[in-house]
Amino acid sequence: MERLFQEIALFGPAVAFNIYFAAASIPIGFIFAVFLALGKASPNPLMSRLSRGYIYAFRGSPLFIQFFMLYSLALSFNVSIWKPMGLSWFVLHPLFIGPLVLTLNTAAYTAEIFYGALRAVPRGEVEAARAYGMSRSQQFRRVIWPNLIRLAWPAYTNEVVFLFHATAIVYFALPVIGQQKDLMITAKELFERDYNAFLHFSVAALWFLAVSLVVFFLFGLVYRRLMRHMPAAPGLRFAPKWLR
Amino acid sequence: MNMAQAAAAVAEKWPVVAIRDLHKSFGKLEVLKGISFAASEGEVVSLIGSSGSGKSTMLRCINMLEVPDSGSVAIDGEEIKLHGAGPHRQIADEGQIRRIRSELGMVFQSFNLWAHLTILENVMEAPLIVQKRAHGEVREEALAMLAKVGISEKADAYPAQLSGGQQQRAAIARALCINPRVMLFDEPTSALDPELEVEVLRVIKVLADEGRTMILVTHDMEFARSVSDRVIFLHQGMIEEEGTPEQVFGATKSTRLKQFLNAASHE
Amino acid sequence: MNMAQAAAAVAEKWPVVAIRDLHKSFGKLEVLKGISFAASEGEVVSLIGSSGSGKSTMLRCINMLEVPDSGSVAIDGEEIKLHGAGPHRQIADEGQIRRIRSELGMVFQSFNLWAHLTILENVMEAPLIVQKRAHGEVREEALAMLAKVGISEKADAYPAQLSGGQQQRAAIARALCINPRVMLFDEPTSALDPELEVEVLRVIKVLADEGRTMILVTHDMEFARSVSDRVIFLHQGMIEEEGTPEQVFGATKSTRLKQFLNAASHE
Amino acid sequence: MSEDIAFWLSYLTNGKHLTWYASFQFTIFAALFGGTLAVVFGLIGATLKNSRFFPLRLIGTIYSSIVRGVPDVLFFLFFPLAFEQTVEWFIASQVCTPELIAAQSAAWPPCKEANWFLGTPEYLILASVSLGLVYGAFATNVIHGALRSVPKGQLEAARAYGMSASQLLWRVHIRQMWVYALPGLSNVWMLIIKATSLLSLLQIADIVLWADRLGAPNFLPAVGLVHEDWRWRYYLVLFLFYILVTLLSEKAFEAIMRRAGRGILSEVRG
Amino acid sequence: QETVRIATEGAYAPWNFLDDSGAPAGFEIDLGNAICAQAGLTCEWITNDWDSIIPNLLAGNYDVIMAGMSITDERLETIDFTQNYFPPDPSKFIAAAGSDIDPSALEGKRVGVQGGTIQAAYAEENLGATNTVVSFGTADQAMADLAAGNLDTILADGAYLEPVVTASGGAMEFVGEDVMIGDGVGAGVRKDEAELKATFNDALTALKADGTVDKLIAQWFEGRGPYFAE
Ligand SMILES: Nc1ncnc2c1ncn2[C@@H]1O[C@H](COP(=O)(O)OP(=O)(O)OP(=O)(O)O)[C@@H](O)[C@H]1O
Ligand SMILES: Nc1ncnc2c1ncn2[C@@H]1O[C@H](COP(=O)(O)OP(=O)(O)OP(=O)(O)O)[C@@H](O)[C@H]1O
Ligand SMILES: [Mg+2]
Ligand SMILES: [Mg+2]
Repeated sequence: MERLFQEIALFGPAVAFNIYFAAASIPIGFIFAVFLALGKASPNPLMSRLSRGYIYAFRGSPLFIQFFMLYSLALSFNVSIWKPMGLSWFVLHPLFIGPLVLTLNTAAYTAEIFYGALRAVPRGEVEAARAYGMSRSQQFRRVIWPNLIRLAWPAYTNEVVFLFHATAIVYFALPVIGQQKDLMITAKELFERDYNAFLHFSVAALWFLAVSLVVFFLFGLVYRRLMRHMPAAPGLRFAPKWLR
Repeated sequence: MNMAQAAAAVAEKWPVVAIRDLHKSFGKLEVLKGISFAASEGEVVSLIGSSGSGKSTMLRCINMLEVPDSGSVAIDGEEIKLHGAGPHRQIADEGQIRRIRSELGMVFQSFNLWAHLTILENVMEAPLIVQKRAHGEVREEALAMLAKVGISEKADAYPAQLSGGQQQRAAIARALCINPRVMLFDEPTSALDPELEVEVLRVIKVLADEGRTMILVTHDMEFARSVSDRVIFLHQGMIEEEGTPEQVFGATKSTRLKQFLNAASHE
Repeated sequence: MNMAQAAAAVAEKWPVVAIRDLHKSFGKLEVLKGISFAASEGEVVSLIGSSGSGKSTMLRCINMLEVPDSGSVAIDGEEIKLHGAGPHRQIADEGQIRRIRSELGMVFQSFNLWAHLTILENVMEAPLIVQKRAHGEVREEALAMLAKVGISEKADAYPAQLSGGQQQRAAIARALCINPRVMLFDEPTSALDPELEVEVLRVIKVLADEGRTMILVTHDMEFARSVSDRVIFLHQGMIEEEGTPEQVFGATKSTRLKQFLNAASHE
Repeated sequence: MSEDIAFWLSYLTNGKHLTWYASFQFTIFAALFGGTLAVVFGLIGATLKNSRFFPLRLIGTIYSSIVRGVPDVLFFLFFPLAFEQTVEWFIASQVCTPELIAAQSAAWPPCKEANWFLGTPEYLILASVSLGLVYGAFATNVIHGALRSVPKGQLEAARAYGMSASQLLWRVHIRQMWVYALPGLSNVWMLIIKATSLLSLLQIADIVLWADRLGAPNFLPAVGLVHEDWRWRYYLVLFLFYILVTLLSEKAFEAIMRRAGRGILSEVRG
Repeated sequence: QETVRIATEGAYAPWNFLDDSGAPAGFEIDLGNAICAQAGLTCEWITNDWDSIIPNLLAGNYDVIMAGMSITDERLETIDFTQNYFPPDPSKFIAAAGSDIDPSALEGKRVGVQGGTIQAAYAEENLGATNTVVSFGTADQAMADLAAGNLDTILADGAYLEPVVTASGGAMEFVGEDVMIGDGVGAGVRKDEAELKATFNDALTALKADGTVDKLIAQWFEGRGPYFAE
């Protein structure tokens, strides 16, 4: 039992890396996703095609491959671009390129969620906004966005949890710098030492589970607040539909 | 009706809404086939006609929720600028249309209140955001409007917590609060149960008696007769008959209108 | 009605369905409060009563789609075995209930044809799967039944491709094809438009005239009068009045039944 | 020019590349076998979740929520190891004598005789089973929901005509369930396809491992063509491969949906 | 004939690599086959990631590791080694030509290593405080980053780096002092496989004595050896 607690504590610093990867990619991915979703819904055929293609490519291929491909791609530009600019250490650092790839990936998944929600925004409410003389940006800010985010929130919560899970493969694809090791690498290294799969992997799993639950709790609070205008706010359920 | 106001309105005869030769098609379906009419200050105009005759489309052309393929719309003497032709016709001046829209108070058949805002916030939204008026003043006026339509106590409730009739009255308050030159109603009671309908019709009646300029699409002939200064009967995208309620309902000339009125009374 | 058959049926008076003192509650709501009746060979019994009076529940207790809290049901003299008491009462013998159910042809209000099977497959399903009869024989009989209800040409269509009236006639063919001792109908026409209703009622009338034992829940008093040997009026879970159509509709005793019949004729 | 073509042709068909192409079979096998297992586990999980017996229902619920609460990679690494050790533990309890255990100097297994060799075929099967278990948890949810979407009346009619519980389940409930489950199962299938990219983590020389080896820079003529870092080109091929496969799968599922939905589809769509 | 499964990494030329036909090749493959021939065994080659090469040996998925693995005290805690078939050899720093790297006073540099190697442990311990140690899954991946300028230097086996420097034609060069770590390269076996270890040792002794090992070293590592000639 004591061994278990020691082990749990041992993983403490490692979980910080997983949380960092998720936390660094979620906000930018969110903003990017809004533009992608609007792009996909845009009447402009070029914009729509591009957004559609992007979303399809990143949802249709494995994140693992995306990591490998984008790292070696970035590496191949090192001599010509990053190095002269003095950005080499930064651009190719796992703590940068990791969140970058995760951002590109989650933006595609999130955009699909937002696109679905965008199409579900009640047309009448938007029409009312138009009829009262709101400009396009006012319509978006005051009517479309509040509806969209409410509709998308449950699915988005799942996406955030699964993005967090996706951080588990970052260091399988990228080099490890010094002692910067996440849950998976820590578990794997411990396992390679004493061959005790049950202990090390279970503890890593516990950490993932615990953080997932915290995310659900926090996002659930937000959801309840978002849905305060509904007579009986539906609860948030752990029911992922589209994942990586 | 307030006698002084009514007299003034009729004396002036200034056309607040003037529509000339509107045409509109959806794909191959020609819905409006050249419609012209004007509504003067303080006048209440009812549009009647069978389903699919183009009443809603007509009304939605006034504030350009649908852009007509040809013809013009002028509000208070100012013509709405459009460019292009046919189905590609577009609004030319976004600033102008926003300004004009904020003088047209539209009330929808299905209310279309903004679900995430309270009733009070719904009413205050357009004056604050579009007309950029001061918060304190708008709030006072909004509360007055809610009192007028009789739902003051629901100011802080959300739309989902109200009955249909209450929601429609809130929607009317929302339209009133932008201080519109003209109120536009598209079958404001047809999504309501008969009992709730009564509440809303009563509020509209009060507005008519106050001398507000209003254009309303309705399927309630009784109500059209009692509230309107002028009734327009649309048939297959054209004005088939037009006149005072007495002329239209009392001394019907068109056989089609006769048929229609007959059918309506048997509903 | 075929006179010879009818005479034989009345002479025998063998109770094909015998129900004794049925009680059934849903949670706190007591829906059936002690109901007993029997239907003899060849008899057509109609259950009438206002909405919520327990007619459907009654009918569903006969084939144990609802298990009664107390009381017994016997089909053709064989009592259905139950164990436990009150809300925990359960079917005791799965084999027995399957055998008995395959002798009761139930026709649902909403048809409940199996959507993934063609009409012919629907009709053949129970004889093949439950009664394990030979394929060729069943097919022949199924086609005959479809001809009888007048939808032979739809044999290979899926239910979704049929009108409501056709679906209900297919459902009747399905019930007939298991060669049931009794047919149970739960408001077989109330999900239908008036025109489609007529088709289905005609088919049921033919069955009644053939001397089939039938228990039917209906809200069509005209039809109940013309087709039934006996009419039972349920009120709040109890049998309020019972007799031949002449007795029930002609010489009504209960004031509640009078009220009900009055309301029904005004519908 | 033609020399160039000949050179590239022979480069792209050398043994190493041919092995790479051949390794696509592992990916395809794992996807198909894992997908089948996912449906099987999904059916079992959904049946458990639907069970009237509380402990079984609990097992079903725990299976579907715990497995989904943990990253697939983690389960992927853990399951084959854990399974191997469990098997070895079981064998050990049968064959190991105290002398043999005393003779054992390594930490695991308890004795040499209890050892179980895992080669590529075994790993491939274990990997597929892991895929099946992980995505079976998702399929459990999909199928559970689909079972509940079948209209009650359809089942009631079956009961009213005397079908037994198993006849009702197989002839009506599960038959109709597919139509409601297909969109969700299509999503699960896409997930499985994408998860096959992780096979190399289990020592299977799969398409990803070969892409890395083929693309890695080489300086020694003795080893093969001397080239710089070409990895991103090889990964681009995989990237496009996966997009193509998901695209084709989507089309295939649409076609299946149209077929399976005969008679029911209008209800689902409408 | 008994079958012995030998694991190698396949990404550490010229020790072991995958040749154009996709099969393992290199010094250790030739040597392993010679050992098996000598001892009358059948060899079966398995490629396995460096990371998990020891755990999978322990798990019994193969019997021997021949993957340029240095004999170290730490590894001896979990597995056994045969006698070395490559003598203790200095590890070296490699860098792009013309870069002013001074490994004796390395500071603020990015040092690449292959994770789980003796060089990785050495770099972490001696250079980790003042430099950035970057560990990769394979040595080839580290080379790719060095070639692309994302690393200042790599620390690896001299015998692995020498052909690279030669083949680079002056683009790469050795820098600074060599470091001695490890007790040479040997074949790893499970601790309970005393018999197999003895078989391998005997075969190696014989192959060293008849010059086969030296011959293979000379063939695969230009200018090295002879080490084991009497
Ligand atoms: N956005 C649209 N796209 C295509 N057709 C449309 C559209 N809006 C309306 N129509 C068609 O135009 C015709 C007239 O519609 P409109 O809504 O103006 O009729 P209405 O007189 O208001 O009828 P109702 O009393 O049923 O509301 C109808 O046939 C309708 O189907
Ligand atoms: N499964 C059930 N659970 C709870 N209450 C039920 C259930 N089935 C029926 N009830 C209730 O039992 C009462 C009688 O229902 P029943 O369907 O037998 O009435 P009915 O006479 O058939 O009425 P109708 O003419 O509307 O079909 C109703 O109040 C109904 O709400
Ligand atoms: Mg309309
Ligand atoms: Mg009923």
